[in-house]
Amino acid sequence: MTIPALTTPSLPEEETLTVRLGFWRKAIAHRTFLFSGAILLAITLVAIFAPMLAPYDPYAQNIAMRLKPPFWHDANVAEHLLGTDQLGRDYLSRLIYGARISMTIAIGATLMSAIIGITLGLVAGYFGGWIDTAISTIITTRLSMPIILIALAVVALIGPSLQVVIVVLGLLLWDQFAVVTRVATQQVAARDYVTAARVLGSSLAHILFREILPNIRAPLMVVATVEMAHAVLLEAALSFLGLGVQAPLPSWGLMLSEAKTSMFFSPWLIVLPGACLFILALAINLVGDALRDLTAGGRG
Amino acid sequence: MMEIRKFSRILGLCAALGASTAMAVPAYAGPEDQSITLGMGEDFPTLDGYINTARDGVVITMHIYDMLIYRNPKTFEYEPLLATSWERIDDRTIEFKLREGVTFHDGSPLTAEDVAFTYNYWADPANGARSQGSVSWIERAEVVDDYTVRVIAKGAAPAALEFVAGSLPIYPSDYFQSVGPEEFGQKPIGAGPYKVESFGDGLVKLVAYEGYYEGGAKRTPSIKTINWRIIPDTATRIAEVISGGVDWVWNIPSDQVEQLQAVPTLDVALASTLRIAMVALDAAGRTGADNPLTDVRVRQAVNHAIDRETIVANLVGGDGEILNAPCHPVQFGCDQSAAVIYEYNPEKAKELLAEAGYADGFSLKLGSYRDRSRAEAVQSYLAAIGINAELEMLQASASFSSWREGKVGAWYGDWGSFSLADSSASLGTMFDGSSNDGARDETVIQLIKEAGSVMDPEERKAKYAEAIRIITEKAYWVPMHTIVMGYAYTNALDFEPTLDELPRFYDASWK
Amino acid sequence: MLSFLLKRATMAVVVMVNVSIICFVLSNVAYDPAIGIAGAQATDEDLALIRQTYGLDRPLLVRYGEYIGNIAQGDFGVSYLTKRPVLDMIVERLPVTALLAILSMALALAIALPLGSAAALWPDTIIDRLAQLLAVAGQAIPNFWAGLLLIVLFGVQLRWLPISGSESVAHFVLPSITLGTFAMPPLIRLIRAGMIEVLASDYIRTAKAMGIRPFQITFKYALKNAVLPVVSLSAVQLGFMLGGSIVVESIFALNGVGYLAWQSMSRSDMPVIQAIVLLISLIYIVLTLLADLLNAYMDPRLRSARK
Amino acid sequence: MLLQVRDLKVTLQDQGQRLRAVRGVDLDLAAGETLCVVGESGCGKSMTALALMQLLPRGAELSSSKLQFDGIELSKLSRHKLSALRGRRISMIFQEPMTALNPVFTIGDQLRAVYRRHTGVSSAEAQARAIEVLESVGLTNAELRMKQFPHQLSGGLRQRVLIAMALMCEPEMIICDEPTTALDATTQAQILRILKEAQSARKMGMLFITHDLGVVARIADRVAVMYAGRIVEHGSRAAVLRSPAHPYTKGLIASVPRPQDGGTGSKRLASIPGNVPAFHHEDPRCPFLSRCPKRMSICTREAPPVRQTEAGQQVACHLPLDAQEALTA
Repeated sequence: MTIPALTTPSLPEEETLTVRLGFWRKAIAHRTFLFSGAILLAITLVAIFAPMLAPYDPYAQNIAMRLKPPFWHDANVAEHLLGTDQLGRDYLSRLIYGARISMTIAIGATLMSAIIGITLGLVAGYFGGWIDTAISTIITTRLSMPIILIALAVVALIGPSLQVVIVVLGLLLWDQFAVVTRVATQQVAARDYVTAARVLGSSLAHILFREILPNIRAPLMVVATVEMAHAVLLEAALSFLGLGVQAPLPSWGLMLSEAKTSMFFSPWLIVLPGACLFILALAINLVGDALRDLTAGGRG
Repeated sequence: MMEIRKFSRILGLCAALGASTAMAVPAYAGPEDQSITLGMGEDFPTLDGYINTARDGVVITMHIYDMLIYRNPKTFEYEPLLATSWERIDDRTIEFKLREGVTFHDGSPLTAEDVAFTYNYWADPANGARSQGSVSWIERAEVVDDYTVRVIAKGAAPAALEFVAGSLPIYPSDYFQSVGPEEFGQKPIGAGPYKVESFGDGLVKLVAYEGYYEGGAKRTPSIKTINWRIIPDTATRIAEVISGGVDWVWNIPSDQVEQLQAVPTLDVALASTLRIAMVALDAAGRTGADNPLTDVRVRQAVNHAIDRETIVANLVGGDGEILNAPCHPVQFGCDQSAAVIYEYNPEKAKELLAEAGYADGFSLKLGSYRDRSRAEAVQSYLAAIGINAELEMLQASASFSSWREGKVGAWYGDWGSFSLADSSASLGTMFDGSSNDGARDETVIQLIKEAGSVMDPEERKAKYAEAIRIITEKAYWVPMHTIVMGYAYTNALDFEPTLDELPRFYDASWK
Repeated sequence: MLSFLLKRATMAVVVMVNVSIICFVLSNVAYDPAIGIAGAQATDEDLALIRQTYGLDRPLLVRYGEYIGNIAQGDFGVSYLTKRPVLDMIVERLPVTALLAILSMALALAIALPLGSAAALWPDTIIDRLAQLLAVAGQAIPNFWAGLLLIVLFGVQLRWLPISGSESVAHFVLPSITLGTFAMPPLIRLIRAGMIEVLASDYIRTAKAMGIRPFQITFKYALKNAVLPVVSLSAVQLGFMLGGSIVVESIFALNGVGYLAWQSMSRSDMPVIQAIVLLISLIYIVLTLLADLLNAYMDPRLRSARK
Repeated sequence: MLLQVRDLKVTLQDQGQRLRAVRGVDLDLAAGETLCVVGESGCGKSMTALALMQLLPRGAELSSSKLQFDGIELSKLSRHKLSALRGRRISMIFQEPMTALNPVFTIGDQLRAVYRRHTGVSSAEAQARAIEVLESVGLTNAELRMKQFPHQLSGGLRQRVLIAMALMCEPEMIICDEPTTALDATTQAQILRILKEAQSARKMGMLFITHDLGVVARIADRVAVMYAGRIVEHGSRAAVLRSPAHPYTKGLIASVPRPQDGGTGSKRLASIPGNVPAFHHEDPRCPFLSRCPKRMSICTREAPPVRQTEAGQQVACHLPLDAQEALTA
């Protein structure tokens, strides 16, 4: 049974078996980890404290103050640092609340897909036999269906909303978790201390979640970052196509779609949300790469 | 084994591909070869004028086919076209004298037999004419002689001539019968100024018909070829007109039109139209028998909640005006004074909601399509009084069918009345108990039926006024404003927008 | 070789069946087809009538069997909107999507192959940093945003390239750049890692010791080994691109399958959606199978060895 | 003199530290002569061979006062001239035949490519030449082998192909970096025989790197014993093997199990305590200092002088020459 060999991070003996405190000491020294981690932290804080940071209510419309340019344009308006959108809503506040939506969806979807993927991976890796074959078939089936198409079809049916997007993405982004967990479980399960635990009669759950899982935490962290970035961009694409987060919620993808008609004369309306998406996805990817360096010791 | 030569050739190919296409010239010429490229919004499944009755469909029908008579866009008077003269024999019969020597695009002569066949075929509802209102008045058409035909209506049909001029194109009977309706829609033959050269893949290519007759109301076209490109996305259409990819676009939101004025190569226009915008409310309870909108107080609250002045001033632009009755003031029988007027008063709206038992508000689905800014503005006004409106922006036809199928409680749509200057095309088709009708108020339906089948103008006006009073009193709608059509086209083009929202490219020419 | 093929083929069939089950469930359980068919103002009796005539009240399994039977004969049902057979609508638009996917893939490879190889040849130089930056940034760019920016820059301001429509190859330049950036990053990484590993291998050292010219070593001896895994990744990427085209085609108004999918989704025209999902998944499975075959053909070690 | 090497030094980048792998080596090789460089793994002998061919890994630094091959100063050659020389006048074969051939090209492709690169002849001529050389290294049905891929051949066969590849252009010198270590005993003997025949047929200079004294005994004309980056003793095979002067050479020879000792092999094998030191900075003193049983105080202070013994070999050691005892059991 060959699953398409995706780039599963390698598992040298010592590095992953005991993720020591040394990890953090090394992490701090890792330049990209520091840089991208800081950005990610900043965005998360902005998302959490959005109500405090946003100068205005992101939903308050002021139709008389429409399409005001940001501060770097000469015709800007002092009280709106980044100008206003087509309905006169403060663009800075909407971008800040947009961070909250992107982070909620990213974390929600990734958490959900992690739970699904890891459980499937653990069960498949640990039991093997026909269970493994069945789960591997499910994984391959999932891999052979393009995510964005399925997500759009399902959301179009059920009716788009924030919660639906999280659930749909959560149900689609688990394949990497399953693949990595399955391979890692198979390797770890063969080790003596796991057979020892089994001999001592500890329960299955104990073995899976207390023995095996802690030791494959490192590669899973890497997969989590990749899927988070994936979720951010997928939500934005769904919202851009009108089948993700619905108005008036300030999702960056939706803001891009709303600004499409006025992008020729007020280009900042599409540059700003797009840039936020790019920075968030880039930061998450860089953290992922750094983690991959620090844990699996793989080449950069 | 991969030779080095093979490998470098592949690399070279990719690079050449990239470079050679970088400086490509757009595929369509402009003034040089008397052709024009249009950026239109609606996708056509067919070119059959009786099926494709969406706005763009009515426009292209006018170019491919001719009707018996022609309504002058400025004076709204009827002028001869395929018919040189016509006469009302009695209440139900009109006789048309046809012009001789007129030929269809395939050269076959146009005779009374073609006219009769077309009317009789489409009068039969089983043949699936999309807007039944335009054909249901016809009982039958009879051939008197080769160039005389009589059209007999089922009853008094006051707006008959409006329909003959606006929505009844004449088809070649032999060709139509030989290929069948399906195929006819893909490869149509008409008697209009342009014939269809190709249709498919997002492009309809129309070429001027050399054999087009003289003396009719439509001039022989000076623009010889029309590349009718279908680009549904508004932003892409705007981009194409700015970059010269297309020469003419419409359906541009008004705030964009103001900004497009700054582009030196473009002329813009914000022309008022017969089109009326409204927030239709599901009074009949199609989205759910007990939904809040079935309560008149809730509907009145919605009327009070929306600040129509600000929307018209900022988002409609041009000479758009507020409407208080569900019809366009220019249309016969549309008496705005008969309507109950609801001033913008959110406090009163909240009181009414509380009175109706929805103090902490409720949520509903708001469908819309044409202009996202206006839709979100209405959404926020409703939110201000506690109504959580979930906005669903779709393509025009999808949004329209979501209203007809009762999937949305409120629908911020618009209705062009097929550019017919008679209330029967607005009031008459939106409150006649059909799928457009969100109220299904029996008395209103009855009033409209009577107003549509009596000849005396005073009596018709009285009945429409009564219908308007009931509709606005029961607040079945929130009549919003007239729609202003945004045009943008290269300043090398000589083009005049018209009130009936039917751009005539056979009248346009290159400067 | 044969049993390797057999095993892959059975796997492909099993996956196809799963995909068809998912598509069937998607369009018949989560959504009532009767409303779709009935369309405008359908009363309950109408719905009941339609369920009766279309046999929608029969048990799911029977209907699934019928559904598979139809597909086997190429009948994917009729679109609710245009009343035309779905397969014709898709086949009409397939060339546009296929051309877009292939051009984007060619573009991605045209950049990834030289850049990845260069990054491996001169590690820790600017080229290497550029390659890694492009890989990370490429993965982070939302491709619909890139599309809009390209339209504004190249289409509107510079007017070098047409913005929408699919008449000439020039119309595909901006869309394939947009879609290409989607596929390029993993390719750069794979080629770079592959080349680093191959360049450090014993047989490359032998070639150097035998005096083979550096150019031939890099682009013949090394690249042919490094490019092997790229073949299967490219197949996977081509499959994703067919899915990804939905976004790019709706931005550039390319009349392809992706755009048809988006239109039918906004009109919940189920038969079309279901057929597109099924077809794109089938194409994806066939592509992965082909990639394995190509891989086996190109890599002599697989050609004779049992997998 | 075919090859003259004076004061060859190679330093490697090892996780940021500079590891001195070769610390001043002198070598001479005459045409038709076989010089064996012998030493434990990690003493820098392979690095010396790679330095000669200038195939050092990325980041390694090479310096020498003289690196002459047939009068040409190799370290001054341009990349292009160097690659034109390799495979045509100096060839090299490596230890691991399993991975030394390109897996996705046939044997024929790889052999023809080397020959055509240096001679520019037609593919047919290269084909004929390849078959001729393959047969000369003892490969039966060379025609078939040409069409096969490396993975279809055994280790021994692949080593023969590599030797053939090295001999395609009749080089004047061949460097062999432990070519038989990865092979079983019988194949090892065949390969050694092929190399000796090829050498004598072409009067080729052969620099043979090995850790196996048995191989040295069989094929070496002269021997250089290397330890921790330096040559501690070199001279004729007879002199070095029968009357080793340097304590390390003695220890090395003593640790070879000898069948005639009591035959039961019950005696413990002699071994040199401690392990090979790594040098990160200049140290002129005797490299064997840390493990030498006969260490004297002077050894810890000064670099050992190079002296010549009666048997004729050169040895770098402070021990007075006459104090050499015969080999103790």
